[in-house]
Amino acid sequence: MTSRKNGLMRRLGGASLLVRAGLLVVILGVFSVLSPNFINGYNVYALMQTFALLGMVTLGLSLTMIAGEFDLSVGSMVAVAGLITLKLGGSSMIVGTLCAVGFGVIVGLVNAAISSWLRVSSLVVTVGTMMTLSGLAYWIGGGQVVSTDNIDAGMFLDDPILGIFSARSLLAFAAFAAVFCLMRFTRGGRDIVATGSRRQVAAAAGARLGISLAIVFVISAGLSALAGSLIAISLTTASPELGANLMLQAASAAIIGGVALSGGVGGPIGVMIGVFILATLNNGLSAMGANASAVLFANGLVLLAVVILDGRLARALLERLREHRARQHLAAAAPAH
Amino acid sequence: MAASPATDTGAETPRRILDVKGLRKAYGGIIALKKVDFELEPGEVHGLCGENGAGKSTLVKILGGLVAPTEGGIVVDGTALTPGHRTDPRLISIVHQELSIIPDLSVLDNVLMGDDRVGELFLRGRYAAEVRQQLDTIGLGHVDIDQPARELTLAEQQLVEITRGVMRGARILILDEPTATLSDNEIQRVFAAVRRLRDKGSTIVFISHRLPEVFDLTDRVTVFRNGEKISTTRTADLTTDELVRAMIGREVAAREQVAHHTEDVERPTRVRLKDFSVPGRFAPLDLKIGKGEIVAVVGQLGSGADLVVEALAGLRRGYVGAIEVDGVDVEARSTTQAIGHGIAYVPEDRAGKGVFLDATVETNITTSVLDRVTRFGFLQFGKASERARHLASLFTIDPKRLPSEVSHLSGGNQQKVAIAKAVALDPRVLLLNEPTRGVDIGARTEIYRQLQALAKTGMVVVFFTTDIEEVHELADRVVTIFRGAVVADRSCAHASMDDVLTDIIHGPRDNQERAA
Amino acid sequence: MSKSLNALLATAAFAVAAMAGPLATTASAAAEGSKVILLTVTDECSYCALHKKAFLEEAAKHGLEVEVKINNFDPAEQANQVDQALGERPDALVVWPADANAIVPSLRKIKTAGVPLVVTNSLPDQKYSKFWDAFTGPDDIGNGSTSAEALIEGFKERGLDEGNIFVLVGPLGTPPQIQRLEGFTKTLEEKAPGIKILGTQPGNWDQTQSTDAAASLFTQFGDKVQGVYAEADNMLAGVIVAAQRAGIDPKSLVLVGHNCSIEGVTALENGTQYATVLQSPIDDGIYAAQAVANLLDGKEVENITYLPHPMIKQAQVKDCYPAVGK
Amino acid sequence: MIAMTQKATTAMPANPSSPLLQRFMRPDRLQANAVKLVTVLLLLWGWATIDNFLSTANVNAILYSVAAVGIAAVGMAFITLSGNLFMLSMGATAAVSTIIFATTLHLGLPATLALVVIFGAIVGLLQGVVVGWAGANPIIATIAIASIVTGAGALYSGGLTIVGQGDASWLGVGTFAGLVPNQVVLFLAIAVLAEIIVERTRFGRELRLIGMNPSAASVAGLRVQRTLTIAFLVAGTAAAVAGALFASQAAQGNLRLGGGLDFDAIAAVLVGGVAIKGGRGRMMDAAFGALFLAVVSNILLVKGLAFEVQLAVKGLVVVAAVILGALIGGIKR
Repeated sequence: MTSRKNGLMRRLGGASLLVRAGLLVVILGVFSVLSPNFINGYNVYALMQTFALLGMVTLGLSLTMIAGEFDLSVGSMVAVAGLITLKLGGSSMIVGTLCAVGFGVIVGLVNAAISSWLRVSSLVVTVGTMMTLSGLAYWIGGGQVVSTDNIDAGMFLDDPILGIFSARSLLAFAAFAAVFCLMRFTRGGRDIVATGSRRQVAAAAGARLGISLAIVFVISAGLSALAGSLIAISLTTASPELGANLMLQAASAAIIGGVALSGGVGGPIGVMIGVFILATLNNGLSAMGANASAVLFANGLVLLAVVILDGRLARALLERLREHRARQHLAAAAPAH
Repeated sequence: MAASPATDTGAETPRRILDVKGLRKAYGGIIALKKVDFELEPGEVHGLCGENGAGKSTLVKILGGLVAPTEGGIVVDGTALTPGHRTDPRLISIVHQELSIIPDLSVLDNVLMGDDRVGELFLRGRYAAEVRQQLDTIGLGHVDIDQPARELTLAEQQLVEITRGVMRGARILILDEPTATLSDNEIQRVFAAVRRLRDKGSTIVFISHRLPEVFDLTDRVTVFRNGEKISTTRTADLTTDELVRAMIGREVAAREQVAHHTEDVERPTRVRLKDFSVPGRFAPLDLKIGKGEIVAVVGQLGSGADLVVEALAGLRRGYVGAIEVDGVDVEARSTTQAIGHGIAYVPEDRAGKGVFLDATVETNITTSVLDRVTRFGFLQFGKASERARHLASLFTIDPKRLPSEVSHLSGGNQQKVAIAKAVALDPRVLLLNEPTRGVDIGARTEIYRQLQALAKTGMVVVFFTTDIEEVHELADRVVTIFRGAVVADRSCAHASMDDVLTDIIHGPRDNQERAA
Repeated sequence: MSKSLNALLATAAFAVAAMAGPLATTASAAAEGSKVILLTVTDECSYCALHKKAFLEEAAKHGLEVEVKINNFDPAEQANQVDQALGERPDALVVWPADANAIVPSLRKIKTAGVPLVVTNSLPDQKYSKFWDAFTGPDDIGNGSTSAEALIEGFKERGLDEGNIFVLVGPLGTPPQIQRLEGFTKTLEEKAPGIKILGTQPGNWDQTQSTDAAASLFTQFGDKVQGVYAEADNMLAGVIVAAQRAGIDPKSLVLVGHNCSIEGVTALENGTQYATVLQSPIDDGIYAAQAVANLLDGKEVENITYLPHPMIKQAQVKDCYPAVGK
Repeated sequence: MIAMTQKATTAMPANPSSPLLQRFMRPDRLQANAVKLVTVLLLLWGWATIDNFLSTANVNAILYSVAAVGIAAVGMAFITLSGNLFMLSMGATAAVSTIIFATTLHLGLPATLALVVIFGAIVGLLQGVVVGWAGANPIIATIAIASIVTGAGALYSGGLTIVGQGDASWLGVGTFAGLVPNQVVLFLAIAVLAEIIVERTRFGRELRLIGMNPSAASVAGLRVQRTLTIAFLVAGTAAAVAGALFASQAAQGNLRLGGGLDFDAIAAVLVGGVAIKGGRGRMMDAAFGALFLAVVSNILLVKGLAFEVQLAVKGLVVVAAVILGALIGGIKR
């Protein structure tokens, strides 16, 4: 048993967090060696911009994973939200964004309702919503790419702040801060972890499953919607294709960030690091002129690797840990023979 | 002896923290509790004793509000409980045998789980000091409150759970076999904690099969048997033998004649275990089992007895030592491997592992022998159903039921299917884990008869059970395991069930001396 | 950890400096040996691949150092790549917009950074023309009208001056889809008012979708149509399959496609397709490279330069071979 | 949950009169049968409201659009039946198969098909190992494989449209006995074969049982990993064959071909009435599910609605199927 000192470190997620942070630093190092001025204002800014989109989506998705669920519909939600924003937000982008996020919240509630009341695996439910949404996306724009002349809104969101940040990326950071507080300082946050950790026991011990699921799915869909409308505004364009392979990246980032598909494990800080690791990888690869398919290939390998670790190895290690404890215990217990 | 000191003691102390009147619970036809009265004095540690199925756990469930009584009322410190509603943890809080710790939450979160003081805003700092202090008093001083519970040992988790009960400031704290899985010094730690609580004036109900502990800890003891309260007595006025007799009842001797046992003839050895053990769970044991012998492996929860059976079935790939069947060493690192060597297994968790509820009886019975009813990869339905029909008749399952789904059958019939499924392999060794848990009398006797018949054909039957009567009615021989070590190996023809039960709850002789 | 933090802070300051207005120096550097970054859409389409190839070869002729960044038709990704590219201080940028609308903010960003810019292939709304120094690429209105002329000739050859057709178009709302259709219908109305368009369905540059779409159109007007126009040859390939499946001989129809891509070449050679309009990725690439070279040499450059769009029938099909890498 | 079971019991038919109706209403077959019925009704409705809806041309159009998706759906059904939800790499596998098909067509159609099948088998096997043996989450694992396959395909083909040097018209537009398209014949053959395998072979029986209750399966000594691996192998192969069908249309390979295959197959499986929880449902259900969707799409198309509407409809249909399935599950409990 570890000593009582490192309380704060634990509260923030323990040693695994340090490992990941280290990994990120290493990757940054490698790329800045490979391509000369990899770490420069513009490029760090570019990283932050990637984070602004991928980060928000991953944050939401990771919450559902912590609760032992999975929201496959985040990608298509991004597209739909963008279209809603530009369609309804003709005059004011704020209105559009609000509509989009509102819609996201509704979808989240639907996901939660179906998967918690009918006890259907959320993977399945959200496959359905994912398809419905991507269809809806085409429907809203009549299959068209919707665009706006309001460049200034986008400029406001993307103009550099302190050179490397932008309104959009700062919003993403804010979202992470908010979720951090949710997980750390509210009963809901605790119930979410409990729900993902050992559902039946949690229920017996008085955790509120329904509410937990509602929270995670609403946040997941809501954040994806927000990310979607922001990106649409900054591109002055929304297309049904947008965010096509976001799901893949978000899932990878979350798992890299230490979230377990089995639920109960992981937190916003780790997720943030995970997102930056993935973003840096892709950014670095394309900085070195790798083409899209190579990047896709790389992402695939990364995800495959992490999902295998998540599946088998974790279980094996836990098993060994338990065996070990039991041994000690019996050593103390068993009468001499 | 089942006289009425209960009432006397009750009279002495007018004020009662718990008052249970005429409590009755019937599951369908089976009666789990018969008109039980039960009361607790404030600030006492009260032991509950009884065999499995005596009614203890039912009582606890009802007190916890997890089960609604058929009749009767419960009053805690003046407030009557509404039957069937989760009892306010500040009145009664229960620490169950199977832990309700959430591994991924911190110790602090686990302690505060279900604590109503925690509002929507959950500032851990506010409770840290209190939790810290409670942990220290209960002997978890070395544990970090922010540590994930999964990093703790079973014992520590057990203590965390007790702390949870304490934090809720429960008037009554019920500990349901809290020591079953703990080692001596850990147990002492728990006891110390319990005493401290008692001295602080809280009332504790302590359920255990380990009489030494009962005598060690409790002020009064209540004994249950077959759903009836037999007695409530001051622990001081009680000897081990009296207590055991109260638990087992008088008719043990009577039962002795009923069960006739195949006299232990010299049998050619069929199964031989050499230094067989699962490290950390049960110590190396040597065992010879003869052709056609029925052996019960018994022991209380956490003793490791059930693991002996599981390991033989190939569910503990990490076992060490040798298994020898018909003079040949065999490996059982996986169920498939075990089955390959003619070792069949019937698991305890029927719905979870034993049968395929959604499949038909016929399909179920033939699952283990698909290879024998397959030609060129295609199933031979005629052959399959013929086999199924045969086995069904062996276990008196109505052949008309063959095409219906197992989920539509009674528990008894489901168990028959589960066993038939294993027997279908016509194994050399048949292993059963709780052969008749939740099975009605009728089906039970049929199952026993069939198993004995199979044994006559030379099949070795080894089973684990927590039902002492089952040992008596089914086994030729009973091996008792206490905390991972064999303490007795008796032939049922000679041993009385008293002896067996004493083995189970006392463990090795020296323990028993300590108790007496 | 703190090490990288310092790095961040440093770069932040560095960046603030960098953002401070145009880098006048690069504007008038000679093409020879200057660094150009090409932001193109994808390798995963024949046209795009050939475009890139041609551009690189032509650029080499002018002694340009070219670095290529590719995204998967993902405007968001491309926006980031623009930031990335600006970070590398190139002497000029060549951008093939993943989306003609979505690129506009990035174009403005490039403008403010003062980097010379050539937009290639897809023309953003011309009201933003001040953001780029040169555009080179196809003239889709022209493309459309040429294909209309081809169709009319086809009808004439069959001795028809009136009849019915249907049209398969690209993803609705994308500039090429709109403009090609516009050019096509306008010319058709002017020169052959007798030919009516009975139906239009999107095929989204996708052969399978085009097959289904065409199938349904044949179901509706099977017996009434004498011709089909598809905004791309691969969509026309889908039309041909649908026709065969519907038991209609493709040769009996006047089929006009577009781009003279490999699908078109095969169909032209075996005579199932009547004509197409050559939009050569080679030209597209070369024009872009020349534009940027001239720009860097400080020569005068047209704000918009269109590619030629010759009509291709079986006789001229060889003209397409370079375009399809044959 | 309580609320649901109540709903369920009210939804329970008041003991159906005729045995036929009874068979139809059997909870575990209800959805599958309902879909078949609805399909027929749709066809009648289309015939009544849309002129030359049942013309050979349009019927062929429907049949062609069902063939590839149907084959993929049958493959997907193996995964769903085994309790591993879905395989999200089918689209990618199919797309890359089109490339392989086109590049090897000069060897002649049979050889090409053989190669494509081998490719699919390998990709499937890989996933079988990852999921069956390494115990990785099927959905995420298959997503990962999908992007690896696509990436590899793109790197190999340079993303170019590859034109096959050879004749694929037998598969592309050829018909059997001058009326049924060969693609459809192939689809039916595969569906029937799959049905037989699952219903009549030991493998099929084990697959179903594993889907019902994996832990019981392993206690009973069934060959869990082996069976799962084969299931994925079959699914991968099916995807590849679907790809071959796409490619054969114009003897061309392109990564954009067969994009939406995953969702179409999932939709078909779920609508057809194969239970998500695994263990329940037949191969033919998936096939009929595909037919149902094809008919719906065709009607939407012929009525002039573009494919984006179809996407939305498919999505809604899936959600509906999921809910219906859950409710019926409730009836059973």
